[in-house]
Amino acid sequence: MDETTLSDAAGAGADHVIGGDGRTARVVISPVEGRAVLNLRTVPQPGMGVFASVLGLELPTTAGRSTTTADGTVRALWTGPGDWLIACPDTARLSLESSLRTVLEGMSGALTDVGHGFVVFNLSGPAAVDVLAQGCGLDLDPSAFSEGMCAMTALARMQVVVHRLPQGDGYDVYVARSYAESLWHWVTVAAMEYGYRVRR
Amino acid sequence: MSGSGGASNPMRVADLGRIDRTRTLSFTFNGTRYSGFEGDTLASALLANGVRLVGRSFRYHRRRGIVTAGAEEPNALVQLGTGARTEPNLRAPQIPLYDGLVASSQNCWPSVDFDIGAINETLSRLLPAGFHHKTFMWPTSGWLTCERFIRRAAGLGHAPAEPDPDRYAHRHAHCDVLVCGAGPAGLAAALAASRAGARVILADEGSEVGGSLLGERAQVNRNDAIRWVQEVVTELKSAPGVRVLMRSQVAAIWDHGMATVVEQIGSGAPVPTHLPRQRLWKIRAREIVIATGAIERSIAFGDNDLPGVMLAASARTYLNRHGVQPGRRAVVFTNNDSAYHAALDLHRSGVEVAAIIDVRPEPSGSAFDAAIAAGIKVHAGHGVLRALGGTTVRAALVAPVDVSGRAASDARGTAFPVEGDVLLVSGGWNPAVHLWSQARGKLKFDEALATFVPDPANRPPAHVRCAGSAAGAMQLVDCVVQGLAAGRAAASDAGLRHSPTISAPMVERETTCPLLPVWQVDYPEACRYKRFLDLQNDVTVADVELAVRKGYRSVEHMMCHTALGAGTNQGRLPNISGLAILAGAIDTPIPQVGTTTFQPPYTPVTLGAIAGPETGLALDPTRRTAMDGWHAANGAVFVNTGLWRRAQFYRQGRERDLEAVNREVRAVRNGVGLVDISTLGRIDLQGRDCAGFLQRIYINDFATLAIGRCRHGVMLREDGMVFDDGTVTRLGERHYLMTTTTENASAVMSRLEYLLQVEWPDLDVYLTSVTEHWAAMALAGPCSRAVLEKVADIDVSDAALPYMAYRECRLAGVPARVFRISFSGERAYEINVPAGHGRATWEAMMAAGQPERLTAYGTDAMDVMRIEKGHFVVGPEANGRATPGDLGLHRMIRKEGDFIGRRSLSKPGLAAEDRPQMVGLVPVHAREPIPRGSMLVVEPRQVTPYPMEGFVASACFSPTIGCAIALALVERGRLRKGQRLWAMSPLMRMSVEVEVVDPVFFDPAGARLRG
Amino acid sequence: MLLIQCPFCGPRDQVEFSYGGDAGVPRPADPAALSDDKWNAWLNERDNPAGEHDELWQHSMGCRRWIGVRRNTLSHEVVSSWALQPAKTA
Amino acid sequence: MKYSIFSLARNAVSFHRDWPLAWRSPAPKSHYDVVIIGGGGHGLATAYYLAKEHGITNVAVLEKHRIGGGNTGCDTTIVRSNYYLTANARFYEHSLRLWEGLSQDLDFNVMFRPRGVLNLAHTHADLENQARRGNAMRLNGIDALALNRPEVASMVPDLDMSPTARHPILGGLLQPRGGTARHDAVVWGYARGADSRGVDIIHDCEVTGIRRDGNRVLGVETTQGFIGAGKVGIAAASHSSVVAGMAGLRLPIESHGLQAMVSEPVKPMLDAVVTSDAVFCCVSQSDKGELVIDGNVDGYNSYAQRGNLPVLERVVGAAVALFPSFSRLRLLRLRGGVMDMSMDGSPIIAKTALDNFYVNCGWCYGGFKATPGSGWCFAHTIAQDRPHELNAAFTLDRYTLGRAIDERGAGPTPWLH
Ligand SMILES: Cc1cc2nc3c(=O)[nH]c(=O)nc-3n(C[C@H](O)[C@H](O)[C@H](O)COP(=O)(O)OP(=O)(O)OC[C@H]3O[C@@H](n4cnc5c(N)ncnc54)[C@H](O)[C@@H]3O)c2cc1C
Ligand SMILES: NC(=O)c1ccc[n+]([C@@H]2O[C@H](COP(=O)([O-])OP(=O)(O)OC[C@H]3O[C@@H](n4cnc5c(N)ncnc54)[C@H](O)[C@@H]3O)[C@@H](O)[C@H]2O)c1
Ligand SMILES: Cc1cc2nc3c(=O)[nH]c(=O)nc-3n(C[C@H](O)[C@H](O)[C@H](O)COP(=O)(O)O)c2cc1C
Ligand SMILES: [Zn+2]
Repeated sequence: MDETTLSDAAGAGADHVIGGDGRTARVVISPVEGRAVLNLRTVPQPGMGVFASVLGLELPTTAGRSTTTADGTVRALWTGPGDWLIACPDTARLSLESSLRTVLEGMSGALTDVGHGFVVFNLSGPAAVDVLAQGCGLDLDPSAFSEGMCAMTALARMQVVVHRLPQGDGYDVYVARSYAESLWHWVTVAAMEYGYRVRR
Repeated sequence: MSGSGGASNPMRVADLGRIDRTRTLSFTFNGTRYSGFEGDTLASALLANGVRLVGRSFRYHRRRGIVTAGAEEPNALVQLGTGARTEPNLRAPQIPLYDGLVASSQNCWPSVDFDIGAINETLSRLLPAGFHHKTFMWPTSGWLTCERFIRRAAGLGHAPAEPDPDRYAHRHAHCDVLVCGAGPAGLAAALAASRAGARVILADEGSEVGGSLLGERAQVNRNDAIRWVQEVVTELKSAPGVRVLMRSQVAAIWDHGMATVVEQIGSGAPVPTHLPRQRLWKIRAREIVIATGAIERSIAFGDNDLPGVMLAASARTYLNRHGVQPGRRAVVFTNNDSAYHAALDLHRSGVEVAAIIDVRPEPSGSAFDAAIAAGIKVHAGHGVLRALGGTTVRAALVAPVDVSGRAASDARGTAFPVEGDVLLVSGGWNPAVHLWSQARGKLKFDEALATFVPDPANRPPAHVRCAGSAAGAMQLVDCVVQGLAAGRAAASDAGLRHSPTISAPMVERETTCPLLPVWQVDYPEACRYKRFLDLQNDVTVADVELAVRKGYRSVEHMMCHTALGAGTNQGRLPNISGLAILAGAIDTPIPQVGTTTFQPPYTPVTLGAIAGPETGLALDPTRRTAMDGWHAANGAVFVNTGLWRRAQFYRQGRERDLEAVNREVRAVRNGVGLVDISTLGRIDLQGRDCAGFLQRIYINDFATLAIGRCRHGVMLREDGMVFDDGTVTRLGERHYLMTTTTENASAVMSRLEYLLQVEWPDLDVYLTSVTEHWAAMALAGPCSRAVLEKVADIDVSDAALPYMAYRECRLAGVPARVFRISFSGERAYEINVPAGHGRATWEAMMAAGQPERLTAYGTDAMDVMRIEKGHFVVGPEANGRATPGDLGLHRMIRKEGDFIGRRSLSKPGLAAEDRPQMVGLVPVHAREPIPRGSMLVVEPRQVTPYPMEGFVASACFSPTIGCAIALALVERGRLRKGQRLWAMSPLMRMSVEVEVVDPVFFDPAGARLRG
Repeated sequence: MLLIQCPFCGPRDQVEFSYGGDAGVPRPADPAALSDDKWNAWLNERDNPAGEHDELWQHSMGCRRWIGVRRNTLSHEVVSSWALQPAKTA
Repeated sequence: MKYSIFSLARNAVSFHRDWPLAWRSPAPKSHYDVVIIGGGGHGLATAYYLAKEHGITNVAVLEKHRIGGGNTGCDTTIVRSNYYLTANARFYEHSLRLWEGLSQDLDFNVMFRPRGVLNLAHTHADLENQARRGNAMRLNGIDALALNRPEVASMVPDLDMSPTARHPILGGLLQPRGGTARHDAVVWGYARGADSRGVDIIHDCEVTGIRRDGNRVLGVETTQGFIGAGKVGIAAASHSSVVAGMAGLRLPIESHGLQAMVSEPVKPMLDAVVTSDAVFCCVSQSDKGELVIDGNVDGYNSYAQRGNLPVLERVVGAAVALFPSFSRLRLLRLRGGVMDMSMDGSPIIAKTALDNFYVNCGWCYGGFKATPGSGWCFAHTIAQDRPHELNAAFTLDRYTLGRAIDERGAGPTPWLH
């Protein structure tokens, strides 16, 4: 058996239920397209407030927190002290990048486009958390990993960012592009017992 | 109650047991069909069918029957299932019965009834413990021959011959309190913790909660104890933070509250394909309560392994839980109260209890009184000398014994047989302390129980406590009270402040009579009969005594020497008896002799469950580049480099490997080629101090690197050996891009982060790995510029983009970075595009390059070309033992300033003149190959050991030069140019005469690079 | 499996970390000034106590910070962990 | 009493009541010519060869618990000499030759069986490295064979030979003379041999201090009192740093946990030792039928003698990937050892900065096979106060001088060796 490729699986698995009782999909896997990701790094220094006005959101400073703009399009994920992933629609990247660069000028910090380095997919449905818990050692209990939280961690021994979306939209999983097919394969195997569906 | 169970289940009692009599299951054992019921185990179903003989012992191949009702079973190990799903060594009491089950006995041939191996028994006096160390030494070959036979006799069941068709899952979970065992103590603990608001996981290996209550007839709140069990379970299951895992054994407790639990999925029959067969839970608990109960032990007497000799509590469990009578007429032998309960239950179910043989001179207490009241005969102060019978127990030979279990010297005269077809034994109870020990809890000796119990004063660092029989409480009332207390304390230690009041249920306390620690019945002729301690490994009292005589006096030596406790039940039954007998033999109190420590797992766990999904193809993730799909579709043969798969070469038609590689090399040298180099590590550096930082980590100079320029750099380890190499490009005033080798990408990143964070935190440098963001390819060959021109939107003339320069542009409409860097020695351009565009860009290039016959090439061709150019690579040449000097990089080293590894270069060994140096080799006779991996010597015909002058690091056929070439490391190599050596490969039976030449075989002036 | 408290991210499984060895050997400021013996002592000789040990770990699957951890090599108990510097960069 | 089938038969008649002690349990004397710290295989072998080869019999082996209870008691017992670097190759080959005659020499069957040690190659780079190693071995006079895919498949039928496996098997390097032995038998054999030549083996005697007078060691403080010594040798493996520390020495050693996994016994199915460096796994089947598996060190300093889950999962995953039919077999127990990892992965058998104080350590996961050679060389070094030619390279100052013997090329990062 070869590993299911992302494109195969996304095509073949679309809209019919695999595994489980064959009828109900307790997990829905959806590849996320068109998301740009910037890595912003700074150290605490005067003038940090400007970021909020440029981004339209307050950069989270507590471990594991994320913030979102009012319209929900731009997200800032805490991935380390002074280290954020800024996710936005691809179309918004250039302007965001250049305004952030302007802010960073003269500051200690760095901004790097890392978006093509990630493949993102969303896991939703009642058993989504059970899929993640098969390979992730974080305490994903809703009480411990509430909506809006994120973590850079290991899933099936691969480095990922897990972001629990607000409003019950499940989990966004960011994985390094070269690992994406292996992780996709792992996820589909893990989701077999609950029954899953792929949504394009 | 009557004992008639119908023709098919002759030993079944009509109205007892927790089996579902409406669901008959049919199964096969040793080829014979039997039936049982839902709720049976294989063991209970066999007993119900009157099957006594289930296996043969390991060493002597003696007949053996079922002894216990649990994980401690030493004898009834069976081979379950057939074909790819067969499993060896399963314990019959732990196999839930299912329809269509097929099982057979192990370790016997041709059959369990007639077993050739039983001849070992006749030889048994020659085969005492440790016999193999004393024999088979002369002649020297003797051992090897004998070993082959010993080996054939080894093992128990057989392994499947095919890959496992089933799947195994892993699962993480977190909780405040993990409760191991769902007997009365565990249930009480889980209840108390749950009421305190804790997140609780309760795991039990059984298929039903209740623990030993399921096999007893206890009362709680003046009602059947099972009622209370059900109330508790109902409450637990409805509590929000509680998870109850059944058929789930806590297999191990690791560091920091991590426990692994193996869950059996399904009822034992093969599971549907969407389900895993077993699931390994990895539970991180703040607090752990061990309530795993206690295990009954035996007493050694002559021929105590006859089928029909069984532990008393196990017989009781079979009766009460499975509705199976272990025999028609029972003889009970004990040193404590618990066997009285078994006798009473049997008596009530219609089994005739011939007598209770009690070594205690004056038994008393409520159980004793009840037995007398029931009219059961009790022989106090007596012991069983021997079990009598041929193939199964017929009677017990009984005689008076003293308080140490010794019969008088005239025992033969006073002994009398007590007839019975089953002999039930109880030697007391051992708390199941395995998990406590695994967690590094200490034990203490409890004189009253005559065994080791957890020492609460010596709790392990992982937050673990014991409750119930596992902690040494043998009365139900104490188990429940301890359980409640443990659950409450665990919740509180886990940080839950809420402390509920729970009233303990009403349980009556028994009056008891203390146990008399008797381990064996000794009598003058005892040595004539085997008195077994370890039934699985056939270790007898005499073996232990012999080990002691030979000086194996520490417990571990005795156990290693005799193999006591080394069976698949890990000495659950015999360890303490063995210890006691050892203690007796060396006249030392038991606690001073010590105990053995239990290592994980609790009982054997399948390798499949441990491996989980991360095995087979998923043992390691496979990293694929953005162009991987193109390679696969275009004949690529892949090769693993670290986790990556890379195209080694592309096969056209029926080309052989080397033909393909040669074609690719020629295409690059004469035209143009394209290679996927996405796997190289790429690190983005930003900040004020990048230049200074680069200066400290590379041996060469980076202070002078101008914006838009690239430079090759070499890094060392602190011990002076070459660590990695790559290029650095200055993208902007404070912005650099570094590449690393594929294999070292993460090691370099981690090392640089270390230096910046720990050693030089004052430097303003930010590192970001951008390996994944960029797809990278190199366009190489004399016609490369012609191809590039067609796709790039900038001027790529040599004036605008000279050798070692860098430009940004759009390529086929995609933003790209172009670096004029070469590894092949040809005019070449490294091109990076955002990975999402990698494949499209690659395809656009291939299309644009069609007129120039642009050829995709793989790692093999790249390797050939770099050898032709004399470039070292990390691995063959830079093998972790090579200094920059060895690799001919001495001129690259900066004159001034420190860098990582510089200090080590002046150590005498690294500065020595006789170090190996990188040189080129060509065969003296041009048509000969240079064998890969050959060693270099001066003179090919000598006697071993040969003095070796060096080794061939990389060798290939060079289509450019037209002969074999090689890079080699040779002692004082640079001084030996023109000399001849022999490249020897005894493995390939080849020795080839070679000449030492300059390592750069092709275009030494580098004219082609610049175009 | 060890549970290591990352001072930045909180408690995480050992598999998210990579080990960096003895924390007690900062790189000499001027290696050239050291004798061969002193350099060797820095390069090769390590604290290797049977007991509490100060060591370096990198939270490599998480925030990628190098951290200090005091851990007992006999019991594996993690006594404490700390950020190494008010690390400005990387 | 000489051990043989005849002595067995004679004793059988007397119900085995008359076997003599395998070794005595004497109380320590106040002074010995040589005190060896550590009663593992190495310490006992050293004492044995001191007596046998050098006539030094006034020797004590001090063991803090019981002999053979350290690494020697929990390892996977693989014996081989398939080394690339000449210093290692010659030393381990000497050791292997001693193994080949050890049962006769000791009059104790140590159950050494040359079943062959097969190192798998999964990549072209592996094949090339193996070729280099095999050729170097052959030129050093050591047996080695390169196997191709079909040869590997027929030698070990249960291997997954699929070309599309995650780590496909391309071939292997076989040392036919490599094999396994019984660890407790080695310990007991050396103990009995040393004891019969007058060596005192002292159990439950932990060395707690080393008494010095300037550059001389006078003796050792122990839990059984002070014991004077003309010379002191350390063979304390995992505790080398701790013991050397008592004499004020720092060693280039770190202690790291390594676990061995033992399965339930099954009928014979694997008649070779199979190892793979690419997936870090080593599998063999014991005479009892147990599969014995080990892999990489746990990766952090540890004296805990306990296994670790992530490494267990990884090593078992690798074993099942190599042998897919093993997945339904069951792990019976884990044994945790503590390895004395040196900075270059090669051992130290050497004099120290103190006059009469010697060390033997740095065995990484390869010290069992070295037991006879190590004892032999260490005895020579102690008796003659200079190393034998075979251990001349295994000095302490090789690190200072830049003459590390780094088989793996991993540099001074002990847990990578
Ligand atoms: C899981 C595992 C697998 C292995 N597999 C192999 C293999 O396949 N092949 C191979 O060749 N090698 C293998 N090894 C390595 C091998 O076991 C060891 O290198 C070798 O056995 C070490 O022997 P030793 O005598 O030096 O040490 P040990 O047997 O550890 O003996 C040292 C002794 O010193 C004692 N001691 C320590 N401190 C003191 C003190 N203060 N006072 C008194 N006594 C003290 C200890 O109690 C111990 O008994 C393996 C090791 C492990 C853990
Ligand atoms: N009459 C006697 O002398 C005597 C002796 C011992 C026990 N008992 C009785 O036995 C009962 C003891 O109660 P208890 O709650 O302490 O123990 P228990 O034996 O009732 O329950 C222990 C439970 O733990 C489970 N278990 C054991 N090891 C496990 C593991 N590793 N993983 C998962 N589950 C595991 C078992 O399946 C069982 O269900 C009391 O009723 C007591 O009176 C009586
Ligand atoms: C000095 C040098 C060393 C390199 N080492 C490696 C290496 O070890 N492995 C690798 O895959 N690529 C390596 N490269 C990668 C090259 O950047 C890339 O393969 C090359 O540019 C291909 O183009 P070429 O064959 O035309 O030179 C190296 C490049 C240079 C200049
Ligand atoms: Zn962190």
